[in-house]
Amino acid sequence: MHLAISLDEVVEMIPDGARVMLSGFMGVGTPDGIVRALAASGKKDLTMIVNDAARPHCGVGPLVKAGCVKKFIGSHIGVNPDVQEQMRAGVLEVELVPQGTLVERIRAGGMGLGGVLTPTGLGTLIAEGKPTVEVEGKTYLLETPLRADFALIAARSCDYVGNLTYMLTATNFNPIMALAADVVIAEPEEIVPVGVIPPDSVKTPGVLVDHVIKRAA
Amino acid sequence: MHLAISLDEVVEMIPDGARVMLSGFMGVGTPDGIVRALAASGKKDLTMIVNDAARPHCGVGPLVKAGCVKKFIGSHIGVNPDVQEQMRAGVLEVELVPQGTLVERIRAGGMGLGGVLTPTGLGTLIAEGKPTVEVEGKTYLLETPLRADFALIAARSCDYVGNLTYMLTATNFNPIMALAADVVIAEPEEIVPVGVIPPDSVKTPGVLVDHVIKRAA
Amino acid sequence: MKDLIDFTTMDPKEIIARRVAMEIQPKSLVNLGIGIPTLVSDHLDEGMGVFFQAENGAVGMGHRPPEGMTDRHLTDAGGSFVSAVPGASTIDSAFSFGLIRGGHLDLTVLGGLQVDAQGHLANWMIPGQFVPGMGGAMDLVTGAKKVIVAMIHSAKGKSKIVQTCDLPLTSQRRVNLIVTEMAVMEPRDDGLYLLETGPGISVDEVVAATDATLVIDGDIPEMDLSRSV
Amino acid sequence: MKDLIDFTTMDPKEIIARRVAMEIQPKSLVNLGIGIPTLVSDHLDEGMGVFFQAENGAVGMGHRPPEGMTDRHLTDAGGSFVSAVPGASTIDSAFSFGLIRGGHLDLTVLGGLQVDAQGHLANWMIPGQFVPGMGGAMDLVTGAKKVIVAMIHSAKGKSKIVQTCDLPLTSQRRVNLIVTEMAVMEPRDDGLYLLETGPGISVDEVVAATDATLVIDGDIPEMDLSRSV
Repeated sequence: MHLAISLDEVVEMIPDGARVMLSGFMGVGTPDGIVRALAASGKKDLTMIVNDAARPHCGVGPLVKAGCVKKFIGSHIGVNPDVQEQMRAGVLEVELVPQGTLVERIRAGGMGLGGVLTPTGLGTLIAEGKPTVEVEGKTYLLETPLRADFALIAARSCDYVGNLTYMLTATNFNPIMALAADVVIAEPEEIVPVGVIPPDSVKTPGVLVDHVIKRAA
Repeated sequence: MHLAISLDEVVEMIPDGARVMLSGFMGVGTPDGIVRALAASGKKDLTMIVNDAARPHCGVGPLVKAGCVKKFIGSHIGVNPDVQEQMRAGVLEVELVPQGTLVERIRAGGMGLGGVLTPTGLGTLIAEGKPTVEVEGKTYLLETPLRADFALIAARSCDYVGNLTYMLTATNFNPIMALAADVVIAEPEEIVPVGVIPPDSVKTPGVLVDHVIKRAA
Repeated sequence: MKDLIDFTTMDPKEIIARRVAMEIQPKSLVNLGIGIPTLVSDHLDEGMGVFFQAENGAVGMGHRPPEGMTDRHLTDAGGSFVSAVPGASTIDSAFSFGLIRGGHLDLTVLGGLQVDAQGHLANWMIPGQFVPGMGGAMDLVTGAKKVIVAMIHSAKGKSKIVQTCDLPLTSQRRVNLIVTEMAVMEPRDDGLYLLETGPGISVDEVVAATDATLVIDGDIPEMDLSRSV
Repeated sequence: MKDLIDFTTMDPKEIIARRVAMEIQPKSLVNLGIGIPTLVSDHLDEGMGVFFQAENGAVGMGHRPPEGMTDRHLTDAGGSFVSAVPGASTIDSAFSFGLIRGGHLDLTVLGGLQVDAQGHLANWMIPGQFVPGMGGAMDLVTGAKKVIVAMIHSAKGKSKIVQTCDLPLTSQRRVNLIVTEMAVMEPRDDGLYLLETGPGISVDEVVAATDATLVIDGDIPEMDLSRSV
């Protein structure tokens, strides 16, 4: 059985300067309760690994707005003016990674693979300074695995073993990030008794999940 | 809508000498109807990519027994005496691949990645003649992607869009092999109307499936 | 009744969307980018069995549902509400990009900042000005079987079709077709071919509006937008 | 009542399984190989919350169900029927080996053909005689947080604990513990340490039955199999 913890305990657990994966796609499938609690707590110098910068009010947006983020690693920042502004002001470092490369690097980090060999990015700015590997006559970019201290993910249902399900396009990066961090914290929409989620419906086995957020009293 | 075809049509479609992925784990999750039909047809010189040689009566067993297989690429052959015997007699070539490497090579072939960087096999016979790649101070074996002309897979449910579900440990290699062949043929236990399988329950989207085996009349 | 439509007064974006729709094959898997590409699906017959895919894991997206019937768990890659067509499925991001990178996607339609005579697309940053990021575009252009760039011919009076991109490239892969409201162009080994002109547009007008050398081989027809798709 | 069991007459395989069971931590994720390792789960209290995983994608396997209640879709890595414990899940082979290779597996218990003083395991082929193949063993030994080899000390009168393996290795990784019916041994930087002897077995008997140099540091206790797990 996994320990259900409060948002206050999550805030206490994550130190300034932590390297954090945050799930979601344009804010869909992001653990919003955790994001709000962290933003309110005034964390500093976080490195956030997240698909996109979403908008100021959703996804990683509230953390950026609150000045908690030192570095952003992700694929898209086009609709978050805060990110554009902080980047130009030099207070936010942005590392852009093609989306398919980003998710595969996280998967590699979580699944014990040494990296990703992808054609994506070859011949572009993204390839600069990176090694290439030739396999059977084709050239690929070698991209390194990504891991984090914490993965903060959102789930539809969770049981007390920690088994998770996701719903529709709110799935996105959640099951992949659940593989690739030292501590995985899930914010489910509901917690159900053990045995209620059929084995074939589990998208993240509970053995990967360290903590789940308590139900509101 | 995908074309539902008969076993006879499958037999006609697959030529002698074809390179074929066959799903299943010790015969669990193998499309047995297709295997029996191919074995009965007397195919020759097939290269079979399959997790294990199972036993003579299940998995790839009937194809080996019928002398259809020229080369076996897989991870385990310990409980199929036919394979041991044909291998010793020099009529069956066996290429052993660690199971985790096998499935990841198939995934790479299906997902457009240039190969697999794995620690598995380093310092063993498996590493002989293979390049290694150093990433962030660690050494990995570079294993090449695997693809096939045909993937023959087994499903629990299928709709006429070709969406597939699998059941429990009969899942195994099925969803991965569905990615990595020019022609994917699924043998489902049941065919259900389109819309009956919820989007989150689909394990292989129909866009990956070329043909499904017709219901028996 | 189609004959009665005057395409020369049609909204330029609709001209582009309608022309791109004619390229879509029945039963294919298609990814439409944000902006003009999104409009393409309005011009398709639902009976064609086309499945629309989005980077965020939707396979089989349908139109935005009526007010009150949306769900925050079902969106497109821009975060807008969509519906699921019968036979839809939802997959995680690794699987989604496996479809894209692995050659399972029949067609992607993307907007562009620049395309050049070699067929190279630039659509993810304007150095020193605006950096939206590539999102899934680099994987889409690299991995899709066919890539169509759909965009307005010029921006702020400047041609977006150039001899060589000066903006950072999205991929080294040559796109298959470029569709604007003024022209359909195809980059080939020996140059950028003008295949069709827009409604009421002359070849000379296209040439004048284009900052790349166009190959003009024989008579160039006007887009036939009356064709049913 | 445990005191009344005479462990010196216990089946050697059960001695090994019982001793290995004492190494298993509550709530851990464990993979048990075919043969003796499979017996380990019989010696565990179900209240410990241990999840048993198999290469074929089962997470949370339970015992074989009664006759008539088996299902051909739910098996272990040997193809034998199993049940699903509450909270079980099933995953595909790529995910399964992601758990194994990615360091998510707390412990794997495997049989062996040979283990040497450096802690190297050989368990997948006897050249010229029998080639079962490695199955998932190479990934398991390379990726699991802890590896225990569980096997009978000798085969056909020959020690399976050797100075240097002459059979092909399964991994270059040093296993953590070797448990036989005669001894518990731990390979360390400076040699193969004898930690415990089997029930009724003397240190001299272990040394005589072992084809590897054992480090014997102080008094060596006998396995305490009466300890509750």
